[in-house]
Amino acid sequence: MLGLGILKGLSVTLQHFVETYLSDLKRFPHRYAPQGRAKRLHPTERGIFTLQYPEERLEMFPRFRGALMQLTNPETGIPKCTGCGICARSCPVGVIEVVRASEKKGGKFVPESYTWNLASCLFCGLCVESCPFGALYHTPEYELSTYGRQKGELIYDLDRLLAWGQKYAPDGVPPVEKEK
Amino acid sequence: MSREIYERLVEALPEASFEYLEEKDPAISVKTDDLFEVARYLKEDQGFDYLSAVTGVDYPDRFEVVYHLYSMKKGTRPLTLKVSASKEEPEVPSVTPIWPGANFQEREVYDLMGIRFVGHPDLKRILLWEGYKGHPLRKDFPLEGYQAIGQEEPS
Amino acid sequence: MPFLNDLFVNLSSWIHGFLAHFLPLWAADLVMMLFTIACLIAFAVTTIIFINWLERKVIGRIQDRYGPNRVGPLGILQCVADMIKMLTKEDITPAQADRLIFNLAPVMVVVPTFMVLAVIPFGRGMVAADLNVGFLYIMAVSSLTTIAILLAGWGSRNKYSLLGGVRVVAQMMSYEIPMVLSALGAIMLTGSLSMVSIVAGQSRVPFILLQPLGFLIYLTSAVAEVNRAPFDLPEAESEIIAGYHTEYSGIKYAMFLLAEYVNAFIVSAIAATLFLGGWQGPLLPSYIWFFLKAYAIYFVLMWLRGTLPRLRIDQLMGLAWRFLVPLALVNLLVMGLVITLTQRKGLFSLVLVSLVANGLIVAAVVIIYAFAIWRRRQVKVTT
Amino acid sequence: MIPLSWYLTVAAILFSLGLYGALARRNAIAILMGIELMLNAVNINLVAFWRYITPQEFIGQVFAIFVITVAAAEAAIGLALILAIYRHRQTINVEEIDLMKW
Amino acid sequence: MTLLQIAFLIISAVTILAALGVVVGRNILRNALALILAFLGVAALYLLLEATFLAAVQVLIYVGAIAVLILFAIMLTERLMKQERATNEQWWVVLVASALLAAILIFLVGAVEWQVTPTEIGGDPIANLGRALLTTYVLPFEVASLLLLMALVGAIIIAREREEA
Amino acid sequence: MQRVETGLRTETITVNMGPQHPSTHGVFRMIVTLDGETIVDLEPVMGYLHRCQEKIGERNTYLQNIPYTDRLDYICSMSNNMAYVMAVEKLAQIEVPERAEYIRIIMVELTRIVNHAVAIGALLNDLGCFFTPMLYALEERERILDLFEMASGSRMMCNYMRFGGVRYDLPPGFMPELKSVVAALPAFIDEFERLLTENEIVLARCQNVGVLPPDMAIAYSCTGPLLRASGVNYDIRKVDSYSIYDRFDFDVVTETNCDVYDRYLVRIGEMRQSVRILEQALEQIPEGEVSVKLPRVFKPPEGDVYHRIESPKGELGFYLVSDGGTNPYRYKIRSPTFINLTVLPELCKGHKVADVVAILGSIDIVLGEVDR
Repeated sequence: MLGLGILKGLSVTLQHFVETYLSDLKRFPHRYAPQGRAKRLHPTERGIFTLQYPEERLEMFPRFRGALMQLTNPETGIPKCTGCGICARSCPVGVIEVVRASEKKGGKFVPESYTWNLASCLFCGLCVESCPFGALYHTPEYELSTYGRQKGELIYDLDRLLAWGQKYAPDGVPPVEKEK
Repeated sequence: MSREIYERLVEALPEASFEYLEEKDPAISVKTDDLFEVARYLKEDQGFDYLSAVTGVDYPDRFEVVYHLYSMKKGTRPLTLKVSASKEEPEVPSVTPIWPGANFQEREVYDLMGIRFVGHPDLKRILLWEGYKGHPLRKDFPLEGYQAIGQEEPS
Repeated sequence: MPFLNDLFVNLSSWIHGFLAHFLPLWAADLVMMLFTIACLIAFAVTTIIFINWLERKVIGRIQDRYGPNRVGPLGILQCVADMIKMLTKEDITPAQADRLIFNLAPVMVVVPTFMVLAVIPFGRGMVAADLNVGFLYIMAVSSLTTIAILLAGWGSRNKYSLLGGVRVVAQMMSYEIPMVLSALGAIMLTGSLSMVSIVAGQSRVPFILLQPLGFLIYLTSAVAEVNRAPFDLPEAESEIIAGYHTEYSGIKYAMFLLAEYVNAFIVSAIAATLFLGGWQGPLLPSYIWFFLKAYAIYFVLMWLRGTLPRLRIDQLMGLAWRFLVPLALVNLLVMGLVITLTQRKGLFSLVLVSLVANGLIVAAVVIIYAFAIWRRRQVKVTT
Repeated sequence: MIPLSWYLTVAAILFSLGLYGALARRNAIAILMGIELMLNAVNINLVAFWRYITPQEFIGQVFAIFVITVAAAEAAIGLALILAIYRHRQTINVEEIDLMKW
Repeated sequence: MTLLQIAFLIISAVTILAALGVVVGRNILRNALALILAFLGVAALYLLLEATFLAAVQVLIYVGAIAVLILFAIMLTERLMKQERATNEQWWVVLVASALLAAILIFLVGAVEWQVTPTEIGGDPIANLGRALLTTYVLPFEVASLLLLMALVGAIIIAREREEA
Repeated sequence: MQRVETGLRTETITVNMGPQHPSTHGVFRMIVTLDGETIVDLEPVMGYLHRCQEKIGERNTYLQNIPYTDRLDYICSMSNNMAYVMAVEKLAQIEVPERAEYIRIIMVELTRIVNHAVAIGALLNDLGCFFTPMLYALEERERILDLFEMASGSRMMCNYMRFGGVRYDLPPGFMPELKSVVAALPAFIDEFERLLTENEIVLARCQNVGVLPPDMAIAYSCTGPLLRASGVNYDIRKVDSYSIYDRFDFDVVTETNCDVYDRYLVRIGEMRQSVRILEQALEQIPEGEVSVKLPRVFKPPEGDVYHRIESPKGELGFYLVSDGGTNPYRYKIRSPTFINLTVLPELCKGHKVADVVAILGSIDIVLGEVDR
């Protein structure tokens, strides 16, 4: 009535305006979170909410569905994948192509080629869910954009997936399995 | 509950013929010609004032249009009404005059399934563009190949 | 301190004296005039860059974010980057557009903006031209903007542009009236239309203390006059895309942007001059006081923009004609009475009586409003 | 000092141009514009006479103001009429507006 | 030739050319733009005559209000923008008559010996003007305001759409 | 340009609002016939985002359809999941473990809060707020999306629910986080209300705009907040209680003025009710299994089934016909906003252009769901 509601609204925005400076003061003289490891503002805290992306990054949750990786058995050094193709069949859009090698390696089937087409992936995780050998997992990798879409950029081959497996699960156990 | 309605329907509309389908969701099957009368009866006398969904299904031998009805006042579970249409010339009376909310849904079924709703005020494609050939939700719609945009169909 | 206080005035007289050494007097005057104009234009361009940055910062803070912070320290160069981008963009003229009008409009919109700057006293003695019809000149010149915007909307041959143009005209013409009427209070108190005299008239007490109501009316209609939120209907992006400048791009679009921001600054500056005592103030140099006051009012504009949704066109017109114009008229009448009654009775009684009068007007408005609500309730109950 | 006759000459030319516009054009709005030009010419005369002949009395300026007032009123009414006619007849060509009643 | 005279010549040339643009040409919108220019030129002439208040009023009323009204009317009747002929059949008669009128007027202006009193304007011209308006000429002033009010009401009534019968 | 030739008195102009228009929330087009600024006629045109979801649904296996439901209404993927999963469970008669039911309800109610906050923010954007309410809403949404990401691995395309339960149990650290978020929600809603509810401009723009009388709302099959703002006390969670909603104590929010403002109020009220449900669910949630074991090749029995839930936008139903194979024979989505749009032309006639965007914003459409 008579502008009181407008004044109320203005008081809310002014409060936010002032509180951002207070939160700045709190972290003064640092502008960014230490080592770029930002945390989301706690629900009871007020102030600047945004993260300054390239300088600060959120840590991904273990379940985060990022790019795919192929695990290697740390004891034998052979990929856990057997090239059975269940992941390819479970994929709703068909971004995975697997060819099983004609010869066994170390007494077990191995894939000859394995390609994952990032360009049309839904990141639904059904492939990971369906893998009976625990060979396929998600990485926390999310900065996947590239300038091209030929092989090696948007289309990932086995080597690249295995390399990511080595990086994120060197002991053969992905972060998701460790969370408990 | 659907059983009750079915019995009342049989009583109230003796000329029409119904069939009671005992399935997971019990349904009442109606002949195409009787649909409009049945719909009117259901709305005006049985209080089914709310039409939730209109669905077309392409069975191998027939098209079927499924209506899900509720009564707002009584807060009942849905009543399912089914109507069959012939494969060659699928035509079903429109229920838009009874439930205006059927307008877009019937257009959608017409668009994707190719079932004509007789008596619909403005039956034209809704999701696909004017001049699109074919009805994609039919089972015989080709799953491969392209159709160039802008191919005008003489209407 | 006196050195700082009269820095710009001394500078200009020094340059003038320097020029007079080897130029005839009239030539020196002419050069000085051109120099002043160049200064004003440079000032306008810097102002838009600074104000744009400031506005984005403030609104960013209101929305719990930093605002521009990538280009340059604190993002201060963001607007320079934007400017460069805008100036290097392709200049498009729609095929259907009326070329002459389409290209003329952006120029026509910028020129009055620069012209208005000439009569604003930025500090003690810092005014390009002290016209004896100062305020009237401002109103007259800024009415040219209306035509320019109408032409922009018309010349684009775009229905959204046309709608935006029509809205601008309706809005700017309606809000000119309460704006002038409320400013007349200050003019009556001084007895002069000259901006310099108005500032001089406030040496003892700023006019906001004498007519807070007039100030509020002025501020409201000024916000509407420069198409700022919550009255930014001519460029309401959720309704008519970008209104009259939908079809403009590149440098022509930049001109509209420039005019818009500088106009917003100008109305803040005029409000500061008319009601807050202009450059008057203790301790600090006069021009700093002026900018402090002007930016304080500009902050209110930004704050409003960060908070409020916009009105609908009929509500906007209703606000002007049903509320602001009658209120401004009543305020003018009461102020006239107050001034006549308290003539030669001293400053204190003038302040007291005018505050009481303002309070009475507000009380009357509240009572009328409450009565209207009560009536509406009665009607509702009976039906 | 600019001679008074210069102003009067300019005013005379403006007036004649306005007269031509008012009498020769078919578009009602164009006719209105011609009339505005004529009024402006008159105003120049009024102000020039004030400045050169009676600078102490403000009669010339006062009447110029009245002329402007009348011009504003005339424009408002004229354009309202034009719009009303346009709405009924779909034309603002004065040659086609020849009925007393429509 | 003083600076003022040069300024006068430039301004009046622009004004007259603009006025010419108002009456010739087919595109009525361009005519209206020329009209605005002519109004501005007249305002500049007022400035030369030291009638600052009138100059401001000229811009405010003629450019800010009347020209906008005219532009608006043109836009609302936009379909007639491209008519084949801008003038009526008697245009050459009018042309001759106007030219004749202009010739006579200019001749008269040159023939008459004007009684010029080249004095300065005393005091504050705006204050004096205000005083004149509200004392000596208060009756015409009131009449003019009444006229404006009537014009306002009349314009609204005429332009308002009739209720459909 | 098309003119109404009957009266010759008024000149109407036809304006295309959309498909690329700032306030149509996506690629939606309205052919608006204007008389001045007043709407004479309005025709919605949609299909610019049509992706043949239903046809794809017939190609996919039942499981593969779950990620596709995420992409229907991409703001509320959890509730889309739930509607589809429950329809399949009804078809195959699968019992769901109790803990899974609670997890589902927590997720769906969080989704409701997200959706309503964003809907109000978007509505205010359409009304011309310079993003401030929208960004405040997004702040709260970020916190909730963090929870989703923690549990399911993705912020928006959750793909979390499975037939007979959910994909995984809640991760460690989820419950304390959820508790602090839920505890802070009332304060957020209060602040939102302080910012907007009494704001005169919001009142002026929203009250008595787009009035939808209750009988008309029913006739046009409106659902969700749109229906309840028209004073119809109809909430599927109460009327046709599914899952375990009968265990919670909450009210159905209705308003009586049927206008845009009441839709706003209903959304605010539902957010508060969702907080109530969440608080109760947090207390009651048991330990235990979260999913049942299903055969690797899942083939539900023959038959057809329709299941509906109260999604944040209204009644979301899935009609599935199974021929006993691995794929649905027919997969039909009854999307709430598509059907709510039927009433748009009726709501808009006689209002101003500016009201169209307000009305459209108050219907709260998501084009992914309208066009499917």
